[in-house]
Amino acid sequence: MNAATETAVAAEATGEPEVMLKVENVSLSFGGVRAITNISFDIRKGEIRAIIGPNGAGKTSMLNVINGFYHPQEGVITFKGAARSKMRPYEAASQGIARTFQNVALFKGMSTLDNIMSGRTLLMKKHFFWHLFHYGPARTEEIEHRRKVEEIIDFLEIQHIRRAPVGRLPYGLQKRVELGRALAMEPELLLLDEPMAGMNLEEKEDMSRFILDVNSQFGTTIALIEHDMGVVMDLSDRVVVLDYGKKIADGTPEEVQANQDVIDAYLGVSH
Amino acid sequence: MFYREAGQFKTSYEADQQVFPILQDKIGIGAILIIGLVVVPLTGSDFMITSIMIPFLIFSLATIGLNILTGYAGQLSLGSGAFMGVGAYACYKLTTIFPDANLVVLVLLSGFFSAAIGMVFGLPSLRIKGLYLAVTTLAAQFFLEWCFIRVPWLYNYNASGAIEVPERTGFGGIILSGPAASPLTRYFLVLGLVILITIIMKNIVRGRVGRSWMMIRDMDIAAELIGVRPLVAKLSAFAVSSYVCGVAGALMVFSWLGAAEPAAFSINLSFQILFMAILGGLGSLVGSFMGAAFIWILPVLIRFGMPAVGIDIAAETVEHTTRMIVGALIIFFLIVEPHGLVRLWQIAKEKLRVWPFPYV
Amino acid sequence: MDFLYSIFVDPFVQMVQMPDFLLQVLWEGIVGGILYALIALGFVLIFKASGVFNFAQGIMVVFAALTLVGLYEKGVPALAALVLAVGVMALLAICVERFVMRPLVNQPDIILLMATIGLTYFLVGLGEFIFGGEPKVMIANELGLPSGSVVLEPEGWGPGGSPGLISLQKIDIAATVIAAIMIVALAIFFNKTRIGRALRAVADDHQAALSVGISLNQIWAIVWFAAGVVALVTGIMWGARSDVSFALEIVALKALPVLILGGFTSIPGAIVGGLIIGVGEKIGEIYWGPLVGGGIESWLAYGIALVFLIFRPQGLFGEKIIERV
Amino acid sequence: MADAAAIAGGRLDTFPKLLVRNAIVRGGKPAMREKDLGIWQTWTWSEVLDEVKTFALGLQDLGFERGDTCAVIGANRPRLYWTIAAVQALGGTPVPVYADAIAEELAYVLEHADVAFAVAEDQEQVDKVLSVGDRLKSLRHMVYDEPRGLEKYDHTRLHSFEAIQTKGRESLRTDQTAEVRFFDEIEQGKGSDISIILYTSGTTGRSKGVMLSAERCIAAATDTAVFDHLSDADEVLAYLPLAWVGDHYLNYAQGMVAGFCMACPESGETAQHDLREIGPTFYFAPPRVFEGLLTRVMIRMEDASAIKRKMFHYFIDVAKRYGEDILDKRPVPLVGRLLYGLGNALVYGPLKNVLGFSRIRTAYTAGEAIGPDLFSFYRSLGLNLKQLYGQTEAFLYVTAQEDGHVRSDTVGPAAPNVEIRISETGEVLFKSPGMFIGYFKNDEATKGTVDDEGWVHTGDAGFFDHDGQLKIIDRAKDVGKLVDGTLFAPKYIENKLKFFPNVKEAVAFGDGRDFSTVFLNIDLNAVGNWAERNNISYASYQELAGHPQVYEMLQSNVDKVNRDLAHESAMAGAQIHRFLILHKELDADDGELTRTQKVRRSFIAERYGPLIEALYDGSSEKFIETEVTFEDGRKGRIAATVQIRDMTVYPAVEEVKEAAE
Repeated sequence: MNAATETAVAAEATGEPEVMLKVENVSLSFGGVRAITNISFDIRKGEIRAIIGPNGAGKTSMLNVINGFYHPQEGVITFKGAARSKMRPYEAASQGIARTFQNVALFKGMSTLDNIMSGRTLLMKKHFFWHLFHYGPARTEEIEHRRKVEEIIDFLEIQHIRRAPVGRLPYGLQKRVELGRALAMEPELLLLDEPMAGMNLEEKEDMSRFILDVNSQFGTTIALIEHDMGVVMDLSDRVVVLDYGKKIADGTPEEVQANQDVIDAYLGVSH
Repeated sequence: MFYREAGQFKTSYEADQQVFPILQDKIGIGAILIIGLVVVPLTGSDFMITSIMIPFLIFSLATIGLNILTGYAGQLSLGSGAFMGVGAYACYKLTTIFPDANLVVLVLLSGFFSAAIGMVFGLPSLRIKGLYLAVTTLAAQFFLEWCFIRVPWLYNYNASGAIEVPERTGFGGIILSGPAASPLTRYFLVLGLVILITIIMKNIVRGRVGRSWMMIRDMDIAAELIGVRPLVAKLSAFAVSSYVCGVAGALMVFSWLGAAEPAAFSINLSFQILFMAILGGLGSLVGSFMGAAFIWILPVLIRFGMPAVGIDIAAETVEHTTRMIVGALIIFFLIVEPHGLVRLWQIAKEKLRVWPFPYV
Repeated sequence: MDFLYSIFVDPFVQMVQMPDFLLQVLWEGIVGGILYALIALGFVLIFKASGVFNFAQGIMVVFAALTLVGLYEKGVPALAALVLAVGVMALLAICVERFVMRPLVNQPDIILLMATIGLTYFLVGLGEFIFGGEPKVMIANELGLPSGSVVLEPEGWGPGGSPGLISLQKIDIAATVIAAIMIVALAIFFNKTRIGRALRAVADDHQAALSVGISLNQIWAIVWFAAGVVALVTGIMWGARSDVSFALEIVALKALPVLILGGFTSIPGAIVGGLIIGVGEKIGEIYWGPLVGGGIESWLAYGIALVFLIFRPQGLFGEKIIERV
Repeated sequence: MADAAAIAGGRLDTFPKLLVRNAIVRGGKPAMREKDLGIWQTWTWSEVLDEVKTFALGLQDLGFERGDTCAVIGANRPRLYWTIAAVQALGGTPVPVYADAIAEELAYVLEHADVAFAVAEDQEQVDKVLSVGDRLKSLRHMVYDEPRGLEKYDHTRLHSFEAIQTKGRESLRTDQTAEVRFFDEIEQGKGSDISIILYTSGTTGRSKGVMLSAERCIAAATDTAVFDHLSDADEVLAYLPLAWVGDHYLNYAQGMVAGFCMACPESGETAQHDLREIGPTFYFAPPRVFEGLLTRVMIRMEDASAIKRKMFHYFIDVAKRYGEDILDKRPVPLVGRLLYGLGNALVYGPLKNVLGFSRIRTAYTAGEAIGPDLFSFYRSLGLNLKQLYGQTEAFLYVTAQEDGHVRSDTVGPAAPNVEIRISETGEVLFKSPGMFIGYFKNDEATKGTVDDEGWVHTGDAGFFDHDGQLKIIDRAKDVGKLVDGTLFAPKYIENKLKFFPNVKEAVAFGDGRDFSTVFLNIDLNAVGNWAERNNISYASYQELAGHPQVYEMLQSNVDKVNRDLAHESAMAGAQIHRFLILHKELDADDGELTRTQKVRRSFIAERYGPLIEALYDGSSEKFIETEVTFEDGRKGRIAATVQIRDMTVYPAVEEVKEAAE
C-alpha cells in the first residue's frame, strides 16, 4: 500500500512519466508453492529499474512472468498500455521485451557472431523460400543485419572473440555476449537477470558502463535483478524490493536503503 | 602449412560470409569436385561406380537429411529409413502415374511426400524431447514399414510385394533408370542431385532458418524468448530433413538398387544413417559425407581387404566381423572425439593454418 | 456404415460371444507383456543407476540366450552352461563399465545412447561370429522347465454357451512365475540391501552416492550385471516360446513404448507398462488387425506409446517435469 | 575557373593536387582501408577525394582560412589522414600530434603552432585538449571522429566529423560554386607552401616543429617510390604514429605519389593480426619490433612438438647457410637450393604467412643499430629487409640500401639525389630533395642545424665504408679521438659488444687516451643459464661476474669485436686493448643508467674513476668499493677486486672480403 503511494509521489516529482510496463496484483504459484504473492509495481519509459531481494524472494520468477515464460494465476500485466493475460514468450519478444539469464543461456554450439545474429531473428522478415538459396532478398537481409550486429560487437568491445564458439569463452565475456544478443533484438524493455553475477570488480565496472550506455544511447528501458547493492544503487533510478514473494518496498535507492523492512529482510530478521 | 592467408582480407560482408572464405579451401573443394565429376567417371570401374560411389553419395544425402533434423535442430530420429522409403514409394507411384515425365523431376517431387509425412510425425516433437522423441520416430518407422507391406497399392499389387524400377528417360531420351540405364548416367544423376541439394542445405543452415534450428537445439527456452516459434522451427526441420531423406530414398531405389522390398527400409537402415551422421559429426554437412564414406566404404575395404592380406573367410563371417568392427569403432570414436570425424578434420585444419606454430 | 460397425461394434460382440477366446487372447497378451516387462526392467535398472538409456538391452537378451545354447551345443552340461552364461554376463558387464561407461562419463545422454547402439552392433556381430547367425532352439527341458500345456474347459464360456476351451502353455506359466519371483527379488534387492540402496542413491544424485563412499564404477558394473542376468532369464523364457535368433532384436525395441508408459525409472511402471502393451497389441491385433490386413502388432505398441506421450509425457508413474529458466 | 582535369594536367606540386590526379587516373582503385565493423572498409581514390572535399568545405563554413594551422591528434584513422589532405587543400598547415602525448606536451605543441583548429580521434583526445583549453588562445574549433561518449559535451565549439561533412555536402548541394571553390583552393596551393609541420620528439629540451614544403616532400617521395618500384598495386599498413615522419612519408606521401593503398588497423592491439590479414607489400618497422617478433616466434616454437621443433631449427639453419645468398642472387650449390626450396615449403613460407610477411617486396628498418643475427634471420627467410638512415629534417631518407647490396652494419649509400659529406669532425652532413625549410618559429635552432652552404648537420657521426655505404657510429657529440687522433666512437663499440647475448651493458672509454677500453656488464639470464648448463656454481652476481670462465667467454667476444674493427679502416685504431667486467649491474637506482636504460657515461666515469685508472695504468686487478641502493631503497656498500684483461690487437685490414664477415 504505502509503496504504491511512494510511487505516486515519485511520479508527481518527475511530472507524470510514461509508464511502459505495469504489474498489478500478480500472484504465481507452482503446485501450491507460492512464488509471488500479489505484487504490483511499474516500470517507466527510459528508466533503469532494479528488482532486489534476498535469495528465493521471487525475483527471477517475476522476470519470467513479465516475459511470458510463466503465467500468473492472478493479476494483470500491462505492457505499452495493452493488458495481456496469457502470452507465449516469443510473443513477448515480438512486442519488444528482451532478456538475459541468471546462468548464461547462450547457444553453446554457435559463435559469438551467430549468437548475436540470432537476436535478429524477429527482425528478419524475408520469406523462407529465399533462404533456401541464400540469395536475393534473403542475402541482402542477412548482410544488413550482419552490419547491425557488428555495430553491437563494436559497442560491447568484443571484436576479438567474434568467431569464437561461445562455449569456450570465459564467464564474463559470455555475459557480455548474452547482453549483445539481447541488444540485437532492439528491445524497448530489457530485462537483465543478475548481469554481474560471478564477475570480478573490473568486469562489473565494464558491465555497469555498458548498461548505462545502453540506457543513454539507445534509450532502452531496463529492469535488472542484482545482488551487488553498490551496483544497484549506482545504476538504478528506482528500486523495488521483494522478500518471500512479497513486495516490501519501492522507491528511489535512497528511500529503499532507509526502509526498515528492507534492512530487516537483508539482515534476515524473521517474519 | 598449405595456407597462405596473409593478404586474403575481406572488404565486404558478402565476401566475409562465403562458405569457403579461404582461397586454399576453394582450391581444395574445386579439386574434389573435379575428382567427382571427371576423374572417377573416367577411371572408375563399373563396380567402383555402382557399388561404391553411387551408394556412398546416396547415403551421404540421407545423412545430410538426418543431420538437418538431429544435428542442426537437435531432434533425435530413428525413422530416417522409413522416410527414405516414403520417398522411394512416392517416386515409384509417380513414375507409374506419369510415365513420360522426366525422372529427375519426379525424384525431386517425391521428396515432398516424405516431407509431408515427416511433418505429421514431427508434431509430437512439440511436446516431447530427446529420447522420448526417438520413440515417436520409431512409431513412424514401424508404421510406415507396415504400410509398405500392407498397402498393395503402393507397390502396384506386385506378387512379389517389391517395387521394380521401370525404365524412365529424361533430358532428350537418355535412359535414366531401369536395367538399361548405364552406371555412368545413374552416377551423374545422383552426383548432380547430391551437389544441388547439398548447396541448398548449406544455404539454409547458414541463414536465418538454420540459425533458428540451432537455437532450438542449443537452448530451446532461450530461443523461444528471443522469438523463435518452436512449432515453425521444429516442423520446418522435420519437413526439410524428411524431404532430403525422401529424395535419397528415391535415388536409392531408382539409381542404385533397381528394386526394393519393404525390408530395405527397415530400422537397420535408420540406424546405419544415424551412425553415419554421428561418426561424421552431428551438425556438419561435410561430416555427413565423411560419415557415409566411413561406414559404407570401410566394410567394403574389409570385405576385399581381408582376402587381399591372405585371411580369406566366409562371406557371412566378414559380415559379422564388420558389424563388430563398426560397432567397436563407433564406441571408440564417441570416446576419442564425440564430435565426429569432421571435428578431427577441423582440428587438423587449424593446425595447418597456424603452422609452424602449435597455436595462434 | 458397416465399416464403422466393424470397428466399433463387431469386435466387442465377438469378445462377448467367445469369452474363452478372449481370455486366451488376454493370457497370450499377458505372457508377451511380461517378456516386454522383463526387457524394460533391464532398461530401468541401468537407467536408474547411470542415467544411461541402454539400447543394447534387447540384444543382451539374445546374446545371453545364444551363449547359453551355444555353450550347451559345445557339450557343456545345461546347468553348468547356465552358470557359465551368468559368468559371461558378468564379464560383459565389467567390460562395458570399463571400456564404454567409464571413458564416456559426463557425456551428454545422446552420446551414451549412441554408444549403447554401437554396443548393440558389436554384440550382434560378436554373437553371430561365435555362434553363427542361424536360429537355435532353447534348451528349456534340459533346464528343467516344464513343457506341454494345461487345458481349461470352463462351462458355458464357449460360443453360444458351449464349454469353452483355454489352453495355457506350462512354460508360459513358469515364465510368469519366474518373472514374478525375479521382480520381487529385485524389489527386495533395491530396498533392503546396502548395494541396492546405494544404487538408489546414485540414481538420485551422483555426488551424494560418492559421499556415502560408493564407487560409481562398481555400481555401474553391478547394475549392468544385474541387467545381464535379467536378460539371460528373459532370453530363456523367450527362447523357450519361439526360438533364439536376432529377430528378437526388433521385438526387444518394444521395450521402449513400455518404458514410455511406465516411466524410465519405475520398476512397477515397467511391469504395468509391459502388460498394457502386451495385452493391448494382442487384442488390437486379433480383433482390429484384420480390418487393415493384420500385422499391426509391429507398430501398435508405438502408437499406444505415442498417444500417451502426447497426453502424459512423463508416463504413468514418472514425476512431472517442471522446466526452469 | 579550376576543375579536376585542369589540376591533374597542371604541375603536381602539392598533395591535394596529387589526390585529384589519383582520383582521375585511378579513381576506381582502393586508396584507403580501415578494419572496422569486422571487415576492411575501403575507399577508392575518388571516394577519398569526395570525403576530403566535403570535409574541407565543411571546415571552410566553420571559418577555416588559408594559413591556419590545424592539429591532428590520434592514431591512424582514415579521417585523420583526410583531415591532413583537407587542411592542405585549403592552404592550411596540418600539425600532427602523437596520440600518446601527455596533456602537457600536447599543450606545448598546440600553443607553439598556434593551431586554430584541432581534429581529435576520440573522447580521450578531446578531453586532453579541453583540459588545457585555457592555454590555447588561438584554438577556434575542435572536431572529433569517434562520437562515443561525447554526446553530452557542449557542442558550441565542438563538432563531429560527420556534422562537418554534412555541412560540406549541404553547400555542395545548395551552391554550384562550392565545388569550384574547392578546386580553386587547391589550385592556389603552391609547391613552396608549408605542407606540414612535424614536431620532433625532442631528446634535448623542447621539441622543434620541422617545416616541410610541399614540392620538396613530393620530390623526395617520388625519388624513393621509384627507387623501390612502388606502384598503385602496392598495399601498406599504416600502424606507426601518425605524427612521426616515418608514417607521414612512407604512407601518406609515397601513397599520394605512387597511388598505392593504405590500410589502417582496427586498433593498436590488433595491429599484428591486421598485418596478417592485409599482408602488405611494403613494410617498415624499427629493430625492436623485429626483435620482439623473433622472440615470440621462438617462444611459440618451444611449445611445438619435438619433431616439428627439430624440423624448424634444421631448416632455419639451412636458411642461415643459403638464404641471404639466394635473396641477393649470389651463386648457391644445387643442394642448397633444393634444401632451401623444401624449407620454404615447410617453414619459411608458412612462417612468413603467419607473420603477415608473405607479400612483402620491400621492408625497411631504421632508427637504431640492428643486431646482425636478427637482421640476417629475417633476410634468410627471403624477406627483403633493408636499412635506411633518415631524419625528420630530411623528410626521412638520407641513405637507403639497394636491393642486393644489404649489410647489417651499414645504412647504405646516399639515397637518390641526396648529397652527403662527412665533416672533419666526422659528422654526417647532407643536402636532400626533401630537406626541411626550417624550424617553426625557431630561427636560431635552424641556423644551428643548416650551415651557410646549405648543408644540414645530422648530429650523427659516421663514415663511408669501403663499398661506399654509410656507417653511422654515434651521436657526433659523443665521438672523441684517441691521442693518436683515430676516431673513437663509444656507442659504436658498445653496440658491437651488446649484440652478444652475454653482454648486458658495455661502457667504452678512450677519448683523449692512448687506446680504448671497456667496462662490461654480464647478462645474468644468459650467463646464468650458461653457468647452469656447465654446472658452474655461483653465489652472487658478483661471483659470477668475476668467474674466470666467464672472463674467458667475454674475452672471446671482445676479441671478435676487435677482429671486426680491424676490418674497418676508420675504426681499426679504436680496437679494445683492455676490458673488465663490473662486479655490479649498472642500475638506474644508482644513477648509472637513465630511466630509459641509457648509460650515463660521465657519471660512471667519475663513479668508477679508480677502475678507469687501473685500465690505463696496466695493473691486472683493482680493488673497488661502491655505494649501492638496494630494492628496498636502503643504501649499502659493496667491495670487490676486479680482474682486468689485456686483448690482442689486430693490424688494420684494408680491402675486405665479404667472406670475412
